[in-house]
Amino acid sequence: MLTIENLEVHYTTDEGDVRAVDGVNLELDRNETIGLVGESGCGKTTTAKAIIRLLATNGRIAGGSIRFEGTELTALSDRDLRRDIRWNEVSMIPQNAMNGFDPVYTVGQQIVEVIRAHEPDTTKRDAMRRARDLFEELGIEGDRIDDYPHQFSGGMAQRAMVALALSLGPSIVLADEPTTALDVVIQDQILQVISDMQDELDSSMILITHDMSVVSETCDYIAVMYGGRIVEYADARTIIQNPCHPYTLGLRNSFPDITAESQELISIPGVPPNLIDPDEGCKFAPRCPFAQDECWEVTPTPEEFGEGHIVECHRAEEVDMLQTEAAKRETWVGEERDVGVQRDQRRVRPVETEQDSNSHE
Amino acid sequence: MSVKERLSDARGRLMGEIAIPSEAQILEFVRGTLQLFRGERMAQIGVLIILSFILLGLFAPALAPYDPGDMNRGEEGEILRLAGPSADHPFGTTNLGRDILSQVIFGARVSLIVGITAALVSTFIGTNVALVAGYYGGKTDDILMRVVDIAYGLPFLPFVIVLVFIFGAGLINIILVISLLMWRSSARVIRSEVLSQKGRPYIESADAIGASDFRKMYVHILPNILPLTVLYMAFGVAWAVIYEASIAFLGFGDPSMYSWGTMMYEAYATGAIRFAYWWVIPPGVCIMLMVMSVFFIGRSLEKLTNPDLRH
Amino acid sequence: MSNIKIAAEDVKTHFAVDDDLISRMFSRGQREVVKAVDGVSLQIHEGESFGLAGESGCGKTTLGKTILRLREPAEGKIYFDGEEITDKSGDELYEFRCEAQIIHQDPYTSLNPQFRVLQWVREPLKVHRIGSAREQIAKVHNTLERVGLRPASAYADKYPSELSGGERQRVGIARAIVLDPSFIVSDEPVSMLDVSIRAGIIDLLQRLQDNTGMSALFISHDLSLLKHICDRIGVMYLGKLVEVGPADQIINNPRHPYTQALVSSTPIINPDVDRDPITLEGDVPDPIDLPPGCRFAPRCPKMMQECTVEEPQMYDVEGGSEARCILYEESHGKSQ
Amino acid sequence: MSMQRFILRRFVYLLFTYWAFITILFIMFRITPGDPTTLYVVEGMTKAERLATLQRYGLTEPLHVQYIQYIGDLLQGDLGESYRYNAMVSDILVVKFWNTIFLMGTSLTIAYSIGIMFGAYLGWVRGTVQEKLGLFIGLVFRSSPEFWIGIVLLSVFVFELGWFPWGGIKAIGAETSADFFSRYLSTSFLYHLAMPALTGAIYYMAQPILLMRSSMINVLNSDFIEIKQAEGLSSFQVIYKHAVRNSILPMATVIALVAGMSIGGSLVIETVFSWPGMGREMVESVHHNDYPMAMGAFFLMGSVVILMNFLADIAYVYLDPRVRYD
Repeated sequence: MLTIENLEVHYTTDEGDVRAVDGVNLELDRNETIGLVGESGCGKTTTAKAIIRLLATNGRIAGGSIRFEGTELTALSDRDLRRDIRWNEVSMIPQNAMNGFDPVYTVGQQIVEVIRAHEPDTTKRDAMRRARDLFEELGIEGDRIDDYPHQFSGGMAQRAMVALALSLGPSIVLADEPTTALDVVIQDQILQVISDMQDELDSSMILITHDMSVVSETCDYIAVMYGGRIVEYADARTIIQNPCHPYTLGLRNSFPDITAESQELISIPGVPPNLIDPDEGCKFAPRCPFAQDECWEVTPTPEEFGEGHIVECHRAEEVDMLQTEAAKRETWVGEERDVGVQRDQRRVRPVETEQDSNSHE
Repeated sequence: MSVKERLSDARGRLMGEIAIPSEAQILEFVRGTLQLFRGERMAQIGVLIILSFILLGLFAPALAPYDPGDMNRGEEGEILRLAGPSADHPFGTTNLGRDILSQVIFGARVSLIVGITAALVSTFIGTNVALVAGYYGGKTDDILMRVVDIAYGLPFLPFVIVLVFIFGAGLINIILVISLLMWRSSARVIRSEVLSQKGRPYIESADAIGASDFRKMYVHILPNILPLTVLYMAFGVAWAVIYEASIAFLGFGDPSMYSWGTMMYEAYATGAIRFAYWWVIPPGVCIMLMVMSVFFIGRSLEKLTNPDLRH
Repeated sequence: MSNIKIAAEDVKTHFAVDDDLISRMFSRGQREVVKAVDGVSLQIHEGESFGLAGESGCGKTTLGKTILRLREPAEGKIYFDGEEITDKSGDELYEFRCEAQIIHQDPYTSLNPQFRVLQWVREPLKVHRIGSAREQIAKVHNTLERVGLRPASAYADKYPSELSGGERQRVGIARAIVLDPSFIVSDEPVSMLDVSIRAGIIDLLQRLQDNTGMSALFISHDLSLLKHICDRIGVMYLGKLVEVGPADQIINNPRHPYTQALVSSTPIINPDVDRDPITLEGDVPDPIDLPPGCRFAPRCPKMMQECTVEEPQMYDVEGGSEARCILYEESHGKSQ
Repeated sequence: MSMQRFILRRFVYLLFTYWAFITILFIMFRITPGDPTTLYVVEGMTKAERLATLQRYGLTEPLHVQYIQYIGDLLQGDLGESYRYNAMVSDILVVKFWNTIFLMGTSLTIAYSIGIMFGAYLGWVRGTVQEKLGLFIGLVFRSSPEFWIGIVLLSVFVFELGWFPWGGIKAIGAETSADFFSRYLSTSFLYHLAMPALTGAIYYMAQPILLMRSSMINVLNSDFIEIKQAEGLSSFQVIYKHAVRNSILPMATVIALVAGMSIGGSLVIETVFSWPGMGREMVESVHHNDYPMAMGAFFLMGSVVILMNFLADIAYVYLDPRVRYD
């Protein structure tokens, strides 16, 4: 349904071009959920927003193609993209629902506005009734459509945002950290609501998050991103239980598991990569304990290991060695490997929106 | 502890707390500000204009071709009344034959003195009122803010005119009166900035190590509202110059000093503006240029208010 | 049992909703008050790391700040090293400030943007006038190295805006430990950091605690994180402790219905283990007008008639825990 | 905190501020250096005559008696007697009051309608050449005092082109019609109003342009604008239905505040165009030592300013549904 081929997105800043997305390949079929996992600055949000060309003024799609049901989205005129694709086919759920609504209009008015913008012949009354039904289905009392956004609690606002996102029955929903700002009990309810509606409307979803446990429970496939590229892609079970790329292994080590008896958290030393005209070679090399000369010079090409398991690492064949070594603490936290070593690397924070300080990265 | 010990201890603690900026810090601050202006074309023009006015003001007696007060005479000795721009009077003469160029040069002095002093005084009052009201909150905040409301309630120019009229039109009075009324806007804006800074965790961290109120206000909050204070000082200069000129234009300026406002008042009052354009344009343009240059500097200072751009 | 480092006895912290001059005049009688912390008793032993969990708005941060006297308690008592510090002020509070410190959640606003790293970490020494200028600078460099900012000279004269989130948090920790305190409150220390950097900070905090014997209070909404760092965990709901006990007991065998709901809603990373989440209806009620009886009753799946009668006590349950629920009233004696 | 309670609170502050304003007024005109008689009594009067005048205007009683008497008069709207016109101050000022209100009202309406639209446009075309140009114009307008704009307009449109009259409110000699509306709706009135109103408009246009621009920039950076764009709404809808609607909120407060301040500013415009308004009356009466008239004009102006500040606080609450103030 949706294919992305070596997509590149650059942000122009006064210090040079930030290559936020540097060659991403992705496939999404009907009623499928892909999790884009990664840390701040890895390009996961930019990749998703590039699909509907929702980039900041200084951002632009520098290369690659995005095909949806056969039509090339990057070639579409702004007007066509706006009329046919945005919210009609691809809608979005932001992280903080409270800020996602315009504070001076009621929630109902905003849902009606988007319905009538795409279906001019629907009357206001019908649109309002559709909004009311959506609310009921998502567990919000119908007559709350006349409330203002600030009158909703965190959880309720997010449900209203899901209603808005699904108001035109889109084929794809982009969920950008939908539950990060919520408490764990409400998060669980919202994830449940989203997957129920997804099955009902037969729509697929791209879930963007940094939380591996959420992804492992809700997504069919997981793409781990680092430095603007997908370093590992496979079905959820493989990524969690049989990861192969050093970065994925490192992420697994630093993620606390509530069921594990005694687990020693091991962090990945170093700081996120500098994306301004990056030199060749694997971007994870500076922080990777298995990096060899080859990793510093040649950018690794994605290879397939077993059915649908794609890894982008020169030493991917030595998967057993990588997995055993990565589990040991000394591999990662040797004395010289401490934070100090990375000082010389010029560190400029990329301009991407997911960089704002209040998101729970 | 005996009273003496307790006193010296308190003094020691106080002294220990005021982080008197070392020369390195001051040097670094100046370099940072200048470096900031490097990219700003508008600010550079502004700085150039202001510097030329300051030079004009400082060396007025040397630069002015004539004494602004004496009546110049033509070849046959008649008083050159309302003479148009000519070689020896580039800006022409007034109805009393005085040289307009010299008056303009001397006029720069008044505007600069009034502008800068009034801005300094009003920002000093405004910042401190804002710090105390914002930091302590509760009753003090209420009372101070009601005083600000009252200050806002007084229509500016009429109040200034009445005060100048009552206490006389001396330069000191004009400066005092203008700054007494200008502090109200900086107080209100800086207070809301103090409130937002006070809520930040770094103030709570200062609490946690036992820092005193004084230290939290003047060592922690003040540097963070300094950029806003500097911005208001710049705008203060601009507004003070406009107010001084308006007071002078309404005929309440300091008679002993040559101010651009008084020049325009004389030109207007004598009805000369109907044809003597050369009498009116130089002071008007000078006021506009000075005020604009200060606004240009103010706009680029606004970028200074964002600490990330400091280094 | 080692002696108690810090204890809170029925502490209550209230916030007046609007307390300016005029509305005080106009509000007849009792003013609207938010009971953020509504009667919490808690002991933290020497060298122990105690976890405080609960949803946002349950008062865990307010409690943490109240026992550090950064918030004024309306009622109740606070003891530090056995000595009461509830209404200490001036010089006595000065000594307490050396002994107890705080680490904040948001690395981007918990450092004064106008201070360089050296000035920020040195300030506690200056305020308490410990050592000469040279000694202070040496102590700061040593502390920066202890928190993993090596070489210290590379960080000393940097501004916070030049550092990454993880580095800033380490500067915050350096400032907290430069006075060698014996008790530290960390309020959600890692929730705003990248996952890979989090483990590094957690590791640092644990190492500091091991080699200095500090006792610590960790505040977090993430139960899986608390499980790995804390010896004991207390779960709070709407200003009151509902369950306290050893960490593995609370996670693997939660007794109070609310704790059970919390643990069961936490997503699990291991795909083979599936969980059946207990879903709670409705939202957290408004803390101003609380329902009578047990506060959790309106949302509790095991709600009974007696629950709405009067507020349950904390009852002992097996495994060394206590739970505030009348389910455990008959079989076990009341604990306090 | 409900809406009513907030408005009640603001009303109490209003009364307090108003009382303080009246007291300051009283003190200012009573305690002046030198003897009060030097202020407003025509020179060349003998000692006895001067004493008699003092008595006549009740200025010999102790201060607090005068104060209570003064408050009593104010409450009945009696602003005392003017020396120059030898008539009740309030009668003369009523007409002049409306002249000023009409003048400033028109200039502010023009200033804000153009200012808001132009400011919104600048906010939307952020980072382009037009924005730099617009900002430059805004700064030029803001840095020229009212009288300088007035004089420039005078010399261009009146002296050179002669399109408009030099000053005054009506053609010399035309009698003023008694009833209120015909006076202000006649073409000659508008003909005279054009220049002074334009001066005020230019001077007061700068602030809305700059404020609206920064307010637009803030709003355009917020999350919901990105969602509206993602919803596929036309840029017209995004700008006017959402961005401008949210940016207008802070403007409501500023409009009321500036309306108050502009009363003070009317002094200069009225002097340049000899417009018979309160401001000019005040300047003249101060020049001629006619203190009751000066005080009366000052009192009226102050009242308008304080009222406007009160409206500024209230306006924000109505426009922004999320603000249950404080």
